Amino acid sequence: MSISKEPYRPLIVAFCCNWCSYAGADLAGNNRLAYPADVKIIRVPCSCRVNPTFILRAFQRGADGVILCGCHPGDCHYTSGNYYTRRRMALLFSMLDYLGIERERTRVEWVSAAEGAKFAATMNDFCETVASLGENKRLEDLRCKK
Amino acid sequence: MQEITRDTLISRAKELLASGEVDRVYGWKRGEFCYDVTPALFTDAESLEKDFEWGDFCGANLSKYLVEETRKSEGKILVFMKPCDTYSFNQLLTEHRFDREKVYVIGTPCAGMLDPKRIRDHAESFTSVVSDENGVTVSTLFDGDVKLDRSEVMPDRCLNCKSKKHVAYDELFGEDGGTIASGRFDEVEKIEKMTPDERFEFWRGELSRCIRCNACRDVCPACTCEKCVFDNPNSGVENKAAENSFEEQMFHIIRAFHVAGRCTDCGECSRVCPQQIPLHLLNRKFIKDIDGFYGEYQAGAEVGSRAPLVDYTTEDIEPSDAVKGGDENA
Amino acid sequence: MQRIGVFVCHCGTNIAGTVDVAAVSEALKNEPGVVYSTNYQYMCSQAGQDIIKNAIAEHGLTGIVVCSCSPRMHEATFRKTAAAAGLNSYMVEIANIREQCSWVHKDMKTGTEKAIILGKAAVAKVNLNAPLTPGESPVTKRALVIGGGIAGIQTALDIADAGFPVDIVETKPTIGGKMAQLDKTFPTLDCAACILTPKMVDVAQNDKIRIFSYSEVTDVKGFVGNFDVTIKRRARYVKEDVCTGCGACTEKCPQKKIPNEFNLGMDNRRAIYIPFAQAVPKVATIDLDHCNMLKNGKCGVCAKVCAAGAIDYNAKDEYIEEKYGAIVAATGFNPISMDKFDEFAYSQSKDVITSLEFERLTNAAGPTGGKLLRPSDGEHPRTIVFVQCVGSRCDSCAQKGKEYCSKICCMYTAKHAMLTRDKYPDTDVYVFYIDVRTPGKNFDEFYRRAVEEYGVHYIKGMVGKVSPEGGKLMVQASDLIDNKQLRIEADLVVLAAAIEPDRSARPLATMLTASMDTNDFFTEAHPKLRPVESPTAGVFLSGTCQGPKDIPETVAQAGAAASKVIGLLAKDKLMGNPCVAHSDENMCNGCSTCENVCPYGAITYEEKEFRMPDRTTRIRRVARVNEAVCQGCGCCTVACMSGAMNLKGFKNEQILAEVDAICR
Amino acid sequence: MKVSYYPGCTLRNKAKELDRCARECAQILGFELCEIENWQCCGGAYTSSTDEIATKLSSVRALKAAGELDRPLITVCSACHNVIKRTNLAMKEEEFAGKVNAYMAQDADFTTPYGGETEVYHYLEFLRDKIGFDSVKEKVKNPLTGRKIAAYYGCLLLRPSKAMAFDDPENPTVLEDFIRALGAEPVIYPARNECCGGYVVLEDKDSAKRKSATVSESAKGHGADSIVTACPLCRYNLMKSGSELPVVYFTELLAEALGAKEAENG
Amino acid sequence: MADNKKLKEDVLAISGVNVRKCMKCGKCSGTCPSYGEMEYHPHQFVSMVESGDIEKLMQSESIYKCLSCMACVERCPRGVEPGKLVEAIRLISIRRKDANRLTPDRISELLDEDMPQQALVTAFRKYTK
Repeated sequence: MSISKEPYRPLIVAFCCNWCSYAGADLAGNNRLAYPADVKIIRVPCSCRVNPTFILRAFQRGADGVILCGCHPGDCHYTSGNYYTRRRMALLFSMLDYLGIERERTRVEWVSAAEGAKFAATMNDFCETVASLGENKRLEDLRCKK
Repeated sequence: MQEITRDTLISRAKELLASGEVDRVYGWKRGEFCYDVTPALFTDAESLEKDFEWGDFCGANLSKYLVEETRKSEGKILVFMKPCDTYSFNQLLTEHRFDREKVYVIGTPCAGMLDPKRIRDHAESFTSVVSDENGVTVSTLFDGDVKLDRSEVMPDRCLNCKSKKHVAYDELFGEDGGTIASGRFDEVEKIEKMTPDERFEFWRGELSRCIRCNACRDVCPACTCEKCVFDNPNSGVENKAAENSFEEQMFHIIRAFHVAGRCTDCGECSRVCPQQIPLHLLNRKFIKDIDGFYGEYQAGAEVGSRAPLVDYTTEDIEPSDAVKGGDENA
Repeated sequence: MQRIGVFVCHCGTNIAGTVDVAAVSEALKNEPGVVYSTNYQYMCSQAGQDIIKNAIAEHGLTGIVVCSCSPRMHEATFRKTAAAAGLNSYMVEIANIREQCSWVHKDMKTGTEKAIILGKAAVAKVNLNAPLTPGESPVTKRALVIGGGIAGIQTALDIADAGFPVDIVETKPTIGGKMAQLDKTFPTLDCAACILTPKMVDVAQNDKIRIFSYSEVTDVKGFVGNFDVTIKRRARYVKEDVCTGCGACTEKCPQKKIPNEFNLGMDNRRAIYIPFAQAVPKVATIDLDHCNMLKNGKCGVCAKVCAAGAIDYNAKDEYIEEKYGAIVAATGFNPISMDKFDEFAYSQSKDVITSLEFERLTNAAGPTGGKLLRPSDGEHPRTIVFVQCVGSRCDSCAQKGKEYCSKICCMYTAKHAMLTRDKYPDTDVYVFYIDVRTPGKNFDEFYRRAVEEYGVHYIKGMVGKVSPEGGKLMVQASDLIDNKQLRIEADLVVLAAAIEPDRSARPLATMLTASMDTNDFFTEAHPKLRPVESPTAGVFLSGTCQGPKDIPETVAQAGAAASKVIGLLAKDKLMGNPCVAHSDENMCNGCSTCENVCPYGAITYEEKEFRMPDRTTRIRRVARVNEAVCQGCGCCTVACMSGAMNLKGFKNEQILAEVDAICR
Repeated sequence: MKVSYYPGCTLRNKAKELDRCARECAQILGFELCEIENWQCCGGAYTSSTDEIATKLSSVRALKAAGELDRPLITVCSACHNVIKRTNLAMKEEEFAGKVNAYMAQDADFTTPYGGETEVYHYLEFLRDKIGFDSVKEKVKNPLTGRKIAAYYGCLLLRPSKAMAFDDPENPTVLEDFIRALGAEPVIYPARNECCGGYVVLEDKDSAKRKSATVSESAKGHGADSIVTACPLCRYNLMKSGSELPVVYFTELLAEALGAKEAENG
Repeated sequence: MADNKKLKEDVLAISGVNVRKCMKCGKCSGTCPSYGEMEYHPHQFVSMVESGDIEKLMQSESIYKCLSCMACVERCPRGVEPGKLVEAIRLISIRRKDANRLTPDRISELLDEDMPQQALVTAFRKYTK
């Protein structure tokens, strides 16, 4: 149990597709659009590379929120990857919700390479939402916590 | 109409063996107790006569065993299938898991299996069970015979039977039925209507009982991977020790996700769970969502159908909208 | 166990301003596998790269992590550095501590903490990296240029000049594009046709170039070096190889009242027509929508007068399939519709025109034979008002127009104003402007000449409303310098309509899987360093489909795109992306799930014999990935239940290691 | 078909014809204007300020009343229409609606909060989109053949177009189509969407006169023999503009063409 | 100065206008039907609010010359909506104590036989708080 006096900050894992959302995150950087350092980005070639296992693993290891960003439907660099992502995550998130896990901890957002501002706004909003939920207690595996 | 009995099946199996049409028979065999029935392979008439079982406890879905069995030789295998088993059979064919030519399917009728756990609720220490249209008669060690209504002792999956129709067979015994509008999603809806906290507590209660015996996986006709991720140290999810609840949730979420869109809702997972965890409620949630989001889909209804997770439309529901149902009504 | 080197870049103060780089390199020293960790001012500089190279040699590094700017910026640089030092390029991972850390966080403490975590994730990943070798694929030595305007023409000529065959696909019956409609060109005022039409002839005569006019691309498959393209050749009902372009049919056709799109509807053409005299190919085309013969079988005049026998009423659309190594998008632009700007009365008066219409009105081959006459009454206009920025520079919240500057309007308006004053000195010319933007060689001088030598009235202000009153146009406008509201009785109002990408660009981008910005301009691979390439390998950009630009810029970009295409086609083999899917046949179920989701058809199946532990053999169906076709999206890896399918460079284990490192 | 109707105060006094004809014609055209109970004056002008709640309450109450009957709300007067439609749009913004609903919760009969759900139509818009000018044309008994009528929109029907969503703000057509349906010839002139001077007439008669004179002269210059409008204030200003052109309400024209008066008399 | 800042904040808040969006094209002033009667013109409202020069606008008759015709709002290519600024400044002005433009005792002299009620209620709404 942490006893530090610093205000609670959530741990957010963001999976970003290389072609749109990762570039969108870079654009947010280029334009110096701030968002909380709670967000840690993992680059994947396409949102469809994200296995539900990765998301569950992040939660298991103590992430408080996981967000998945990809190209807008119809704009996938690989034509159709994000359409599969959309189905997979719709079902996965619905299942997590069914298991009583706060639905606000997971999100899919379509962010194009041109949407630096959207990326920053999305991250700000997601961080705020997750922060208001507090620590992820339902999903984390206590053994993995130091 | 000819009545279908154990003998009917055995004699037909013997014919097929004798003619050389098939060289093996997959069926069920009785164990120590009447309800203790397991899948079994028969290669001759003698063992069929001796051990072959057909009745209220032949719930085991035999389709999964074909994956391994068909690879063993070029010969053909006779297999008996209840309506629900044929869906799994088709699903495996869709996934190219075995060669259809190597299997001879006899469709058998099904009035619903019986659940030994439920019988025990009404009749302790039972020794034998006889059933007919009028009901179920259970003989017990100490209380004599107990008459029960069939619906009192059927497992959930049979109470909510989705289909009496055989979607695959070479030969059919008895008359074929149709699909049934069952209330199989009622329980899912009940859970959906709970508050998130109630849902979490419900599932924590259920899943914390898991001893991670893997029976659900081992029996599942959709779980036929050459190597299961849960047995693979490189998969990142391999972990057999049951040390806390989330580990179990993770296992069950991943397992349910792996069979999402492929699960035929045969209910074997819940049947074999020694801890009586209602695992079918996870699978049915996916089925319900798939039906709701992408249109009705029954895995295994036809060979070669495109599973919802390997398909898409450009207008699919967004994940954010997908979880808007079943709101927190706390 | 890897021997990993960590290199933390200051990027001047770009990173070091918000991240304690020394603390980062220090902290990462203790990560598993790390044997060396340092930081430096500019890692991408020669000196910085030398530090990496030396460390690889000195410490026997098997993997490196560079904590620096985005991998989209310098991943390739550091991969080359590693390769130069004998390390496999794919043993390099970048931790993006600039764009995704120092630039978006303000506080040194949080910035440093995050940079360390990102570094740890990269180290964790490199620990599981394996050397990768790119596969090779052949290159089809033929290029496709989509769009036959000046951009497409120049690109095609340059590619053909290097000896490679090129096909141009143009939707209109002739190549030439917008430039063919222009009168003079700024800032030199040479006539557009005089410099364009020789190039069109060059294209027609070049035996390396094929023109598919009246055609469109309907399908694109494949990948860089190996595109399979389907081109629809719309039936023009005239045999292209037989028609001599004599024009007899276009004079005899009884359908006379069809708005002539080449002159923007300011005069009429026939149902069978050649868009303009110098059209290439110079063959007639029958307009299906207006031809009586095609609609109800009653006419046939053109067939009767055609001496060459070129008319074919039974022609059908044809589809041809061709292979290409490279594709250039050159789909061009159009002026936007003036529907949402009717305060300028464009729909209410014929004498309110767009600048492109003005070009036709002053063009010797235009509807007035080059005489500047009012469309309403054919009178010579005495007062002309030009309005700039109509639909350009609009804020999105105004819900009309475009947010960007259309770039060419200031200069062409100066040209129009100057030419008008030159030819008709008795004409009063007003230009309402917000800013006059003239960056470009001899551009500002040109504009000044319009003001100083030709006496064009430039007024800083905007027109609020144009009212057609008694044959005149009452222009109500502001003069911001004099702080006055003006009312000018004009004869002609010319609107500098914003330009937008051609509508065909969006579906084309989808076919090419090339990305677009919110305005439907194609996105370049890098705005500064790779301006003529799309992020999609093998797809290049030429002309205004990438953004507004004038003719000199378009031609320069067209040549640049051509040189990139030539560079690609000159290769016999292409090194592929080694980060492709790979299936472990021991775990593969052969279930075809991966095959169903693969967008490239890169996965096939084979029956394979396996030896079992009991020495028997089993035949199983297993997946095989065609590495030349696989583009590495990884969709199959998630579809695969057993985990047999994995993605090199982004293996499950690697991503999980990153997750773990971040969540540690 | 029953629709809710908000007449507005001017229609009770100086603009009785506008109201009476609207009701009569509705009957002929097959819909019934059901006047909202206890409506209050809309205030005549929409205040665009973000901090004024009270000035919008009467509109919200009218909107809510129509909404509770699940009917669209129809207005005839341009000013009322402008105020009510813009208020309705503002009520779709959560923050603003929250404030207004909190205020309204003080009302004795307040039940549920209002969020901009009611559909608002101007009478003309309703004719165009719901009845259809073709149907209007079929019902015309006395076609206004030979009349050259200038449609005058003014500001309130059209602007701001984002809120009014009524017609092209720079080149509207609804009144012209209406005039055509009645058998007359519309006169298109550029000042038809210019301001008549509006409420400024109260203080500065000259200013208003200059504005309205521009309009009537433009109409006259383009050959109109009369001007049609939907707004009592526009009509007043145009009448005072010094032009002899008659100015009539659109409902009066409609009543004339449909023969509403005769129906009444006969 | 502090007062100016507060005033500017109020104007921006009440109007909901973002004056920074203005690109100084002057289309509002090219549009305005009351331009000739105004001391400060629509584009000046925007730039003067931006520079905090609001007191002058409040004192000017210009705020009573705006017809609220919304033509500037309609045509502004940047969505700045100058008409809303004028309205906000007028409101701030008349909300001050005893600053009503129109008082009931003046009504009888302003009215005539034909004037519709609408003119009166609108003027009150615009001129009086």
